[in-house]
Amino acid sequence: MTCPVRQPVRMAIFSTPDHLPVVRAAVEKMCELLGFSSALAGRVMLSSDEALSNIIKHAYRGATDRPIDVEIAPVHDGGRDGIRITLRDWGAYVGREQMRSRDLDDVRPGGLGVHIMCEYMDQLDYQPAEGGGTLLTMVKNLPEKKEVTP
Amino acid sequence: MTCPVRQPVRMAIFSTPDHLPVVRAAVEKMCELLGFSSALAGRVMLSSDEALSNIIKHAYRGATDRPIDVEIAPVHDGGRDGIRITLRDWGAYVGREQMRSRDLDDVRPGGLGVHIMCEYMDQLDYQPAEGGGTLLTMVKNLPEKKEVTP
Amino acid sequence: MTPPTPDGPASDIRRQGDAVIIAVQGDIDLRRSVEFQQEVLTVLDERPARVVVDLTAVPYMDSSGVASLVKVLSRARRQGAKMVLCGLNDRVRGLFEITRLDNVFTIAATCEEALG
Amino acid sequence: MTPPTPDGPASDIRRQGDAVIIAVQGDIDLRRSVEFQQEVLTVLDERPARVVVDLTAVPYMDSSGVASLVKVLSRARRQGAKMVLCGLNDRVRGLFEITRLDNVFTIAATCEEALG
Ligand SMILES: Nc1ncnc2c1ncn2[C@@H]1O[C@H](COP(=O)(O)OP(=O)(O)O)[C@@H](O)[C@H]1O
Ligand SMILES: Nc1ncnc2c1ncn2[C@@H]1O[C@H](COP(=O)(O)OP(=O)(O)O)[C@@H](O)[C@H]1O
Repeated sequence: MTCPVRQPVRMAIFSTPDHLPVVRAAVEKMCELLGFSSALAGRVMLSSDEALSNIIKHAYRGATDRPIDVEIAPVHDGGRDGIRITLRDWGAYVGREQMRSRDLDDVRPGGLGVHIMCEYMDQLDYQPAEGGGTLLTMVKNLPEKKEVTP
Repeated sequence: MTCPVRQPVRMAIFSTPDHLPVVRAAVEKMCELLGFSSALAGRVMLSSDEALSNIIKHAYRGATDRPIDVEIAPVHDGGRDGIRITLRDWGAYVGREQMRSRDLDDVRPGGLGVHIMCEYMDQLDYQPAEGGGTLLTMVKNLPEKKEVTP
Repeated sequence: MTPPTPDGPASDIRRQGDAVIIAVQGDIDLRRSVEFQQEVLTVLDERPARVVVDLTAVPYMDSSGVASLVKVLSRARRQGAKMVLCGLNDRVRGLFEITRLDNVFTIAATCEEALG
Repeated sequence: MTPPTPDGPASDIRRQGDAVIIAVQGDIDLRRSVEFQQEVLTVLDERPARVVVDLTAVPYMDSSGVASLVKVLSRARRQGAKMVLCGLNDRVRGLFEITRLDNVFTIAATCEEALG
């Protein structure tokens, strides 16, 4: 019987949109290994992609050669299993307050990423990182386990 | 028009079989972004997986908590595009000579990994790494480009 | 002119009656959304009565893809063209729901219906 | 007994005439091959005349999966059981070719043929 994954995978990428599909593939696979449904895996994948896109667009203002560290970690919090995605950049720190998701009734392009992450993830936390930049931590838990009849 | 990927992606994993599917997903996606056919991407994916399995089984003798560094890099060598996979472990260095692939006519389990990597990759190079362990570099080039009629 | 890159766009454009159908292929993310938007805007330049954006071969879309479609929609409305989306997989449909744009866009249940 | 893990094996075993068909699901790699081998060996314990290993739902296999199958094949031969593989995708078939085991194993073109 295969065991659940326990150790984190780390990735070091550049702030280029070219690397986004590679991170998405890794996040999706980790979700699958942890037992996330395809629908839920899609939400985690989208949320981490939105966060990475924001780092590229805002923290690094479109520069494509800056570093981003990604950690994809299984978590076991209070009996529930889940996934934690940690993103570290070396751009300007902007607090969570500054990232208001806009009024959705006002239909216009942009301003949807933060809203998506808030809706789809269970935890979303922006902190100034030691040595500069931002540490973003996102957690998604698996739904409560149902009783398993062997 | 999307541009070809130029920068490398790095991953830091543990020597657990649990991390193999995550690396495979990342390698496959990078191959796809670089324009490898699905068949060729499958060969690169299998070769890097065999190399990682060997590190876990042989260099680390089955220990699941040791580090492995993976670099997945686009290469442009003499006009031909390709992918380079670099694997670094901190296990005992064993030269390439010691890794004879066995006589395939002798049907028995095991001893196929090195043969697969040699057949499928264009370059396969084992070097002692600075600070201990092994640096394995594998390269696969894209087939010669055909003339493109726009 | 630079030759198309291996992973370049492969939107397929065909005409049927008063409609132009643009079938997009591949993920629409930050890497691809600007170019995707340009493709659909170019189609709108022909001033068709209807534009059908077929997303059947789009496994993944992010908010930048949605933003591109919002821009395209407002241009379509300005010039009096009808715009319909079809072929959304469950994840892409979910994205329109979470951004509450599922009622702003016309999303057809099937691509046949979109053309009907 | 521990409950099955989310990504645990899901081999489906059914009987048809003198054959046992074992339909494996998921990648067969270093993570999974030992357990996969055990699954098929357990089926062989029933001493069926034929074992069909259906790989239709196996997107990926590595040399450890092949090694498991070699072990299973030699056990099948020892006890006089026929063993047939079916449902190999192009990549998995390529693996048998590159390891020159495509002529050692009986590989059916289709799973229907394997049962015929
Ligand atoms: N990583 C970040 N660094 C700096 N500012 C950010 C970051 N992420 C988001 N923001 C700010 O929050 C706003 C809302 O972000 P978002 O909802 O993703 O929409 P969009 O990126 O389309 O503007 C952005 O316009 C930006 O001002
Ligand atoms: N990374 C490695 N470190 C040490 N020894 C290795 C390594 N990779 C391969 N070998 C040696 O080469 C042999 C052949 O490897 P391989 O063809 O992959 O078959 P297998 O792993 O099934 O034995 C192994 O049995 C091992 O002795």
